[in-house]
Amino acid sequence: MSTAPARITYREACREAIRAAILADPRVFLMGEDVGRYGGCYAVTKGLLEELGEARIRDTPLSESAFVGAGIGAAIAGLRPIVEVMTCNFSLLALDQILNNAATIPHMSGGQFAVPLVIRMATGAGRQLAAQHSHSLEGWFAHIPGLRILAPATIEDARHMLAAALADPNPVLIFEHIMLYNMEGELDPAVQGVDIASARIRRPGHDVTLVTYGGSLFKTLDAAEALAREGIESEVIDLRVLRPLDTATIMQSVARTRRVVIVDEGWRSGSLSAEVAMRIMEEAFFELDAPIRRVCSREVPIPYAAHLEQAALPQPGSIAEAARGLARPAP
Amino acid sequence: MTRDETLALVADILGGIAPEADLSTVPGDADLREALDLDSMDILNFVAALHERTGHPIPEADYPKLLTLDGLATYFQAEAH
Amino acid sequence: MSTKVHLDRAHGLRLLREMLRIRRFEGKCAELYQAQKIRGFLHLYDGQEAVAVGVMQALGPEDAVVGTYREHGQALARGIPMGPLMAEMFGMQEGVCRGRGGSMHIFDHGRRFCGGNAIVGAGLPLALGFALADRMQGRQAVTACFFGEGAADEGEFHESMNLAALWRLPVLFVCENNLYSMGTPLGIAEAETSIWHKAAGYRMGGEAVDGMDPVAVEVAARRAVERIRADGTPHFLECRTYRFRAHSMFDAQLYRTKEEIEAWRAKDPIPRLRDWMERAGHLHAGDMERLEAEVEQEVAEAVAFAEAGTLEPVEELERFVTMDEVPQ
Amino acid sequence: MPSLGADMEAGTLVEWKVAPGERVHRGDIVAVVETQKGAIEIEIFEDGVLRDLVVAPGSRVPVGALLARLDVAAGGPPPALSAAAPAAPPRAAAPAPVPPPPPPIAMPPASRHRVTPAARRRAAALGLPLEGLRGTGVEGAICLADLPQAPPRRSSGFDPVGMRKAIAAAMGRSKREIPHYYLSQTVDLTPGLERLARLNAGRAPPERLLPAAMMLHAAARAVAETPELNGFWENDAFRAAEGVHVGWAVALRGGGLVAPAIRDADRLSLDALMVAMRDLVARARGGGLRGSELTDATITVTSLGDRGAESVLPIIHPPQVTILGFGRIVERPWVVAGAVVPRRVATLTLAGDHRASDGHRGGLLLARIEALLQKPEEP
Repeated sequence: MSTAPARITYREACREAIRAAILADPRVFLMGEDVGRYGGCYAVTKGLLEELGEARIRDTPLSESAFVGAGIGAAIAGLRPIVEVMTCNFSLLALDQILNNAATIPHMSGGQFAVPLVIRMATGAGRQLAAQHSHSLEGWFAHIPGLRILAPATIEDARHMLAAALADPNPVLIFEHIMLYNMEGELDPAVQGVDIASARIRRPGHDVTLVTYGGSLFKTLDAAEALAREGIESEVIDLRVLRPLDTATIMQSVARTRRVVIVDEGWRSGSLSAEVAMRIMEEAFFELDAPIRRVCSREVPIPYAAHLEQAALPQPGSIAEAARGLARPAP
Repeated sequence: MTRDETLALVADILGGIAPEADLSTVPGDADLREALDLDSMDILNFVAALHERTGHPIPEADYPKLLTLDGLATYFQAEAH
Repeated sequence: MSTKVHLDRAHGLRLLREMLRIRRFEGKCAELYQAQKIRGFLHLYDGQEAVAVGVMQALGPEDAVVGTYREHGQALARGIPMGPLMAEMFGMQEGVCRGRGGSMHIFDHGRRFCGGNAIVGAGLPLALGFALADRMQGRQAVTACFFGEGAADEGEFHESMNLAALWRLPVLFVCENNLYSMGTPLGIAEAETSIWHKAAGYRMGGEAVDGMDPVAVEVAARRAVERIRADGTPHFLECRTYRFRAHSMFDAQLYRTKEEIEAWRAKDPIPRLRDWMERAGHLHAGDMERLEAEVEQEVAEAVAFAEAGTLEPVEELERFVTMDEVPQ
Repeated sequence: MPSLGADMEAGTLVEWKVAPGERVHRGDIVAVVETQKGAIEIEIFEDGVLRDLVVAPGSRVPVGALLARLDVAAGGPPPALSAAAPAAPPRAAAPAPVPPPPPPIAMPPASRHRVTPAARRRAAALGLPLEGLRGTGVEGAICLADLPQAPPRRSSGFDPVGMRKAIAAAMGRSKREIPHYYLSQTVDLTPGLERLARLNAGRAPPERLLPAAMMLHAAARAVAETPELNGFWENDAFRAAEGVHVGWAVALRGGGLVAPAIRDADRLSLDALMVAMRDLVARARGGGLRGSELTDATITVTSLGDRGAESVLPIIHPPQVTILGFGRIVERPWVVAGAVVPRRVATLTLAGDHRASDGHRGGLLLARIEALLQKPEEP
């Protein structure tokens, strides 16, 4: 293995993660709509069928409930399936299986059955795919006890979270933001794995904490850059794991900065951002020196027209503006 | 006075002049003005306090002997004999 | 397991005993429900015993079972002991699921009994997964998937039928057609009321069988399981049956007539098998009384076991929400 | 909130020294205010009776904010706030069954401030009331920035960050606005130092004199004779000061410096000047300066002391127009009456505001200081 950092796209990192997992463990296989012959709706699995064969790269009918449920059953019965749901918008067709079976059977059975299953799905807006292919529903799933929800935002996480997810005895949902697939960056070969428990500080700062995850991370980092030019040093937290939340990292940051903006591509009402804000109220209320602010998607079905779509989403400008209102440059 | 007594007295006085100073880190032969950033007003106050606490007249000509911890210990030891 | 059913005295008595165990157990459950020892939803299998008992005869311990929410009979016939089952009804930690599941969610890892599923149709995809895992791991096991005819209304049913046939998964689909999904008669819920005909649309073999006759069910199940094991393709068994009691404990049964119920009671699988065995000389004088007494005794012991149960400490409430390891 | 310096924007009231109703006289210390330069006593410039205190301890308010109300009219108790309700208007005759409206309930003044949780907690820890604080946070909330960092302490109450900012502001302004000219002259101090040694030999240590006192003594008297260098540049014009109040630059431990004024330094004897200097240094370093001491200086003198550099090119403290610097006393070969002899000398420098004065005038001042140092007077 080369020790030089390799330039790789997020998409390739996802693919390499799947490939490596299947090669490493005979119990692991991938199934989903168009993962084989088509190569994946977002081309993540391109070439894997040819390399790994039909038994391990399984094209499914358009039957989200059946194949997600089959993944659950297979996990219970000894396999380590990776189920791809083309986009999280379609996951609602399998929500019954995810919630009523995957998330409940371990507890409902008194601990007799575990569901070591991984479900990957694309999430988010930005490609003018309109209201039935652009929503961010990871916050909904983060509501469900029994699930672990991951949002890899970096190439390193895209490459390494899957292995950790497969090693987890619980159902793990991985949300890959569609705007990240083309992102290119370096992958440090020295890093051989990542945890799926903690948030990461992607940029340290002391004036305001910007909490985000997934596709909003880079918008938030752009905002932080703009703020820095104005003398506001923001600390950017990449949640990475949406459930269970690593509240310790958030609270420690809040204790330093005392100001928080939460950036979440989900809708504001009843959102993950609301949950993060409420945790801060519960655990760090007295650290706050300003009201918590949120930058979320506008409460509309994401529209097709590019200008409307962009207007509906958190943007570096709106993130910076929210932070600007809270944080003055340090005296 | 013994060396320890002298040093305790010096530490007490300097605590009022240079509160942040930690005498335990000052070598015995180091110039206190350098080590503790004392100016002539500080030295005046230091000598005035030494005078008040020991009763020693401490003529101006003796000031150079009082600028290190070793010098202070020797100075007041000699005085006791 | 052989396809051929040797309906000798011993096997007849075994079928009779299994059905009686279910009938008497559930009779006790109804009583205890009204005494408020059992709470929640309680769906009784009264009348349908021949289906579970018949199908289970065709399965071995390596096979898997996915049940419904009316699964006491399926659980007992699969061999889950009556004591822990009753303790589960009582919500005791000695219950099969530590009291977390209750009547509708009976699980037994050792017996590959995976629910107890109270979402109509949700068990079918699970059964596919069991079958897929067995096949991918080279096991010859069959997964029997029980569901009511109401599940055929669900999209999951059709998705699962298609996927099972497409992927040639070793699943025995057991449709317990008791004519009512809760209070909705089959005829106003399904365009094709002969459920097993739907299998043909997925190029899946299937048949209908008298679900009030344990022998007929057993014979059909054995035949189906043998074929599944031989060529790996799924099979569909529609067992036409009837529940004598209401859908659940709080049901005025406005949707059906007493006459209809009485007509089905005439086909009650227990007297039916008993009478057949008597006629065939397999049932001796005193057998029935002895069976009844033994089952009464087992039920009494199960109730005593449940009564003596203890409540799981509330501190363990969140235990098993996530698992630390995969149980082997 | 009085302005205690051109660079002061706000202050935190630490303590009231007087109570409402109390009679005060001009010059009384009425309050202590924490500034970026430390805790400063606020004196009052009027006689009168204190009516009410508007700002509560712990409050940080901008310069110019009302702190308290004073009844300047002599005598009489402070007016009581009228609590009587206005007389009810006459009611028209009305049918009896209608019950009269309930009497109006006096609403207490709105006391709920917007205070951030962190600020509320710190205020509680400090024991500071929040009333009267002006919030600068989101939606006007009182936030941490509106509260002192730690319990206000009279001693060593300097905020190094604030002081640095204050120095930066003043010096930046000076270098931007003031066209400095610099003069320097090396002066033989030997006669003066010998005289000090003689004086000190007969004195107990607390009464001894420092060379700095001798220098300052000479400088102050020379400045009194050069009024065009003693005053302020304001509104594009020079305004001569009415007295020689020498700002004596005092370096603070841990960095920073202040230049509190010694009023009428030219009229003080050497001994009195020495006492004033010791007092001033002690209070500057202990945080006990009075407000007027920070604003009254008409000229600044800095002495580098016995461990400093040989000379300094100082920066004028606006709005003053002159600053004098004394370098370290060093022993150098010196020509006296045609012979080279060792002498103890120091370099005296002057920076002048060229808008207010010219180098010639500055040179005269240096020459006068040298002359005074050559013939020291009795203390």
